[in-house]
Amino acid sequence: MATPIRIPTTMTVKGKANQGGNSKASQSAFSDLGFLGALQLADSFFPSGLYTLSHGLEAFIQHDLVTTADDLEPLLHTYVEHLVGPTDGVAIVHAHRAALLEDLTALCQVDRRLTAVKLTREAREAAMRIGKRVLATALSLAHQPILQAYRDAVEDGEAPGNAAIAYAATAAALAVPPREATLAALYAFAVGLLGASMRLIRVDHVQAQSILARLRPHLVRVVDAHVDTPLEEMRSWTPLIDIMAMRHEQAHVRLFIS
Amino acid sequence: MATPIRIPTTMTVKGKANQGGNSKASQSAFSDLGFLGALQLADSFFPSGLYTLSHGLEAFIQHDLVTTADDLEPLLHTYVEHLVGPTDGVAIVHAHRAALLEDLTALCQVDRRLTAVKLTREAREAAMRIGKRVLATALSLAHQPILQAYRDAVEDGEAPGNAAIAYAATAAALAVPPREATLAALYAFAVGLLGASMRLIRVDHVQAQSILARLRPHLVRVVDAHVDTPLEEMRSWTPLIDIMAMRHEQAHVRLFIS
Amino acid sequence: MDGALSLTLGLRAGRTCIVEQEHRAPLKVQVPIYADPAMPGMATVYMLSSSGGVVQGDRFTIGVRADEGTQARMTTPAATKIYRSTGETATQHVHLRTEAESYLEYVPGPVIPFRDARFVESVTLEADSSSTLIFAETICSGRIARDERHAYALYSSRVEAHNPEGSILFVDHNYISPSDATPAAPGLMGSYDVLGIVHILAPSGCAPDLVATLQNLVSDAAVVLGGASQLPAECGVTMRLLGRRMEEVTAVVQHVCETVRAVVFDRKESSC
Amino acid sequence: MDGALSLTLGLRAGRTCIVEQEHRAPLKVQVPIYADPAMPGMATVYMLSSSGGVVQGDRFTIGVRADEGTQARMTTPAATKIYRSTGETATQHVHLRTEAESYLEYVPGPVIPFRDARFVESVTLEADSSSTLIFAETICSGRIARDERHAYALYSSRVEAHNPEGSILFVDHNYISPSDATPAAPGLMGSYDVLGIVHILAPSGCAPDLVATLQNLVSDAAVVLGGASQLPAECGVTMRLLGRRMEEVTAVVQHVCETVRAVVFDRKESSC
Repeated sequence: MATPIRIPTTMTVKGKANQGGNSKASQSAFSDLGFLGALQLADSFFPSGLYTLSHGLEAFIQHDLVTTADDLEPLLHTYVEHLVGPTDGVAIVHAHRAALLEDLTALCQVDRRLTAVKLTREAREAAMRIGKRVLATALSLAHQPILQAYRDAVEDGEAPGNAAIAYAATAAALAVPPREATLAALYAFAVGLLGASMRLIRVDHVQAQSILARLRPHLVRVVDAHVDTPLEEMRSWTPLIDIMAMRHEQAHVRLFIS
Repeated sequence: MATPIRIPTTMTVKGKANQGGNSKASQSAFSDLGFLGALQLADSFFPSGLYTLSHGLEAFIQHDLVTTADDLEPLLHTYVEHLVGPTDGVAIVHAHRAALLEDLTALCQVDRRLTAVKLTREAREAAMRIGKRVLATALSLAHQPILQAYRDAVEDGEAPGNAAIAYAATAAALAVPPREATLAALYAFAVGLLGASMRLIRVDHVQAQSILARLRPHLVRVVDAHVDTPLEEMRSWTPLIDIMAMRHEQAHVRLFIS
Repeated sequence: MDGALSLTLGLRAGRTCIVEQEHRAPLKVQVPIYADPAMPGMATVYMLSSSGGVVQGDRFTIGVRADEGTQARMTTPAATKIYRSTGETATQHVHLRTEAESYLEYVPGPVIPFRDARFVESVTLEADSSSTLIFAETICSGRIARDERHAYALYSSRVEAHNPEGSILFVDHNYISPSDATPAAPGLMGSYDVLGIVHILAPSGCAPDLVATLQNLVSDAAVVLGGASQLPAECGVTMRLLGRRMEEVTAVVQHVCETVRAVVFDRKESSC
Repeated sequence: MDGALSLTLGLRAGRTCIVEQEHRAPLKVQVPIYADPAMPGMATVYMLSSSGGVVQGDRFTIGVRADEGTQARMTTPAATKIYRSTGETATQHVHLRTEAESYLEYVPGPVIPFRDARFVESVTLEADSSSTLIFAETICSGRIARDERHAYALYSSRVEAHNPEGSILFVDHNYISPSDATPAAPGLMGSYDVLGIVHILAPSGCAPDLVATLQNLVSDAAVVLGGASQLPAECGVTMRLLGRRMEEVTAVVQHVCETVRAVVFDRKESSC
C-alpha cells in the first residue's frame, strides 16, 4: 500500500517545462488547465449536492458512536481507506480511461459494476443523485461527445449514473489526469463529510481544516493503493459504516439524505 | 503575455515518476501533497472569508453597469487580468519564494509593497481581514516557523498582513509550488466574485461553473504573464473597478464588505 | 485436502430430498431432517467436515442446486474452526443455485479463524426470480476466550450474485487483512467481535416489504447492532449484524430466516 | 529633445515666488500670477512647451520644490498633445517636493496621445507631513473628434510617493497598452473617453475628513463618474474620474483643488 504506483498516461505531463530536455510549453499549459479543472471539480462551490450527504455519519452521531472531532478523524480515515478508495476510487480510474478512449460500453460497465458493490440502497441512490447533478453541470462546461452519450445512456437506463463515473468523465473532459481526479474526488468526499459533521457535532472550521491537512498523506496512500486495482476487485468491507447507512435509511428525523 | 514562462523551482516535480529517467517516487508523493494542499487552499470550504467580498462588484450592480451573467464574464476577466494578476499574483510568487527561504524581511517587504499598490481603502482592509483569517487557519495546519514569525510581524505592525502574503506562505507550507499557488489564488478569487454575483444578480450555479471553466485558459495566461514580474513592477490600472470600489465604501446599503 | 460436496435437491412426494449427491472427504452431509412444523416439506441438511475444521492448503468445493419447488436449509452442527497457517491459504468455493419457486437457506454456523489462519472463500449465488435464496455467514474475530482477536492473517469472503442470464446483481467482498488495517477500527467492526452477513435473494417484488420487516427486526434487537437494506436491482435484502458473542448473532440470523419464511410464504399466497 | 524645468518656490513678502529656476527648451514657465482672492499669496505658474507638444524621443525632466510655507499651482494653458511615434518613446520625469506647511498643486491640462504615440512618465512625490501636494493627470483616449480612441501604442504613467524618510507610501502605475488589452474593456475605462487621476498628499490627520468631503463631491457630480478613497498609510486621498469630454473632467479636478484648499486652510485654523 505504501508503494507509489502511477498509472501510465500521456496526460500527466506536469512539471518544469525545461525538465528532461524536450520542453513542451503547450503540455505545461494543458496541465495547468487540468490543475484548474481539478480545483473546480473538487471545490465545494461545484454544485454536486455533496453537502446533502452524510454517508451514514448522521446515524453514527445518533447512536453516540461519534461525539467529538477526535472520534471523527479516525472514522473519516476508515471511510476514505475502506469505503470510497476501493469503490469510487477504483471506478474513477477505470471510468477516466474509458472516457478518454470515448468507450461508452466500458464506461457503462464500470458504472454498473460500481452499483453492484454499493450494497446499501441509500448509498446507491445518493451516488445517482449526485451523478445526475455532476453530469448536468459537466454538460454545460465541456462538450465532449462521450459526456453526452453517457448522459443518454443513463437516461435510457443502460447505466445507473453513479457520481464517480460522472465525475471521472468530467475530469477527463477538463484535462484532469486520472490520478489527480481520484485524489480530488477523495478530497471532495472528505470535505463533504467534514461539512456534514460541522452541522451535526462540535467541529469548527479550523479543526476541519487541520483534519483535512493531516488527511493528505493518507489520501495519497489510498490512491497509490488503488490506481492499479482491476475493476473486478472493487470492494469494500466496512460493517459499521454499512450498518449506520442502513439505519439512517430508517431514521425518522434526519438532516442529510444519506 | 502569451509566452509561458515558468519560474525555476525545485518543487515543481509533478508528473510521471518515470519521466526523464531519474524516477523520484518521493517527489511525486510530495507533489501529490502539494496538489491536495492546493485543493484545500482554493476550496470555498477554506475559511478565508472571501465570500464576504465583492471587490466593488456590488457597486457595479448598483450602478447598473452589470445586470446579467453576460456583463459579468468580461468584467471578471478584467478583474483577474488587470487587478488581481498584476498585484496579488505577483506578490504571491515573491512571497512564496521568501517563505521557502524563511526570509521574514523579504516576506514583509513584499507585503508592504502590495499594500502600496492597493490604492483604495476597502481593498486594503479587505485584504488584511482575509489575511488574518488565512493566517489563523494556516497556523493550525502547518507548523513552519516562518508562518509564526510572519504572524508576529503582522501583530507587531511590521507588516500589513495582506491575504496574498498569508496565502503564499500557507501554500509554501503545504508544499504547493508557486505557480500552482498563484493559479489557485486567482481561481479562488474568481469563485469568490462569482459567489458574490450569484447573490446579487441572476447567475445560477451552472452559469457560474461555465464561466469558471471558460476562465481557465485566461487564468493560465495571466499567471504566465506574471511569474517573472519583478516586485517593483507590481501595478494595476483598472479605473472603473477602482471607482466602483471607492463608491462601495460610501454606499449606505450593502451586502458585502468590499 | 480437496474436499467436495455436490448436492441436488428435488421434490419427492411433497418433501424435499437429496436426489443427487457427490462428496469427497472430509466433507459430507447427514440425512435430511424435517424440523419446522410450519414447513413440513423443508429439508434441514447438516454439512460436516470429518477433519474437524479447515486446515491450511484445504480446497473445499460445495455446490447445491435446489430444483423447482424445493425447500431446504443447509447448515452445520457447530462452528467451523480455521486453523493456523504457516503460509498456505485454505480456499472454499460455494455455488448455490435455486430454481423456480424454490427456497434455500445456506446458513452455516460461525467461522472462527485462529491466529495466523489464511482463508479465502468465493461464493456464487444464482437464483431464479421466483425463488428465495438466503446466504448467511458469521465471522468471529478469533478465539475470544483466549483473548485472541483478529489474530488471523487473512479472511476473505467474496459473494457474487448473478441472475439466471449471468448478469451480476451484486458483489460483496469481505476482505479482511488485519496486518494491513485493524478490523477493530471505527467504522469497521469497532469493539464488536462477531460479524454476521446475510444476503437474501427474494422473489421479485418481495424486496421492499422484506426490507421493512427486517429493518424492524434489527431495530428491535437488543444486543446486536444491525441493519438491513435493499440489494441492487431490487433483487433482495442485505444485512450486517455486529455482536459481542457468537450466540447473539446466530440467534438473530435464525430469527431472520424464520421471518423470511413467514414473509415469503405468507405473501406467496397473496401473490408477492 | 531633452527638455528640462527645475523650479524652487520660496516666500517673498508673503507671496510665493520662483526663487530658483533652470530650464532647457522646449520647456519653460511663465511669470507667476496671483489669481485666487482667497489665497492672495498663492502663485499660479503656467508651464509651456515651445514645441507645441511631445514628440517621439523627447526626454523631459520637471522638478519643483515648494519651500516651507509656500503656496502654488502649477498648470498648463492648454492640453498636451503627444504626437505619433514610429517607434521611439517620449519620456517625462516629474519630481515634486513639498516642505513643511507648503501647498502645491501640480495640475497640468489634459494629455491627448495621438495614434501610435508612445509616452512613458514617471512621477515622484515627496511631501512633508505638514504640507499638501496635489498631483493630477487627465488622459484622453485620443483625438475624439476624429473618432480616434485608444489608438496610441503606449501610455504609461507611474506615480510613486515617498515620505521624507524615503519609505514608499504608494505606487500608482497607469500602464496602458491598447494592443495588449483594450482600455475600453469593462472595468477599465468602458465607454468613457477621459480619465482623471488625482492624488492628494494631505497634512497628517486631514485625510479622513478630506475623503468624506471629496466622496460627496464626486457623488454629486452629474456627468463625471468618480470616486475617492484614502491612500495607504493615511497619507492622503486618491481619486479616479471618468468622463466623456475633457472639460467635464478638468472642471471636477478644478473643483477638487478648490475643495482641498478650503478643507486644508479652514482646518489649519482648527489645527487639522
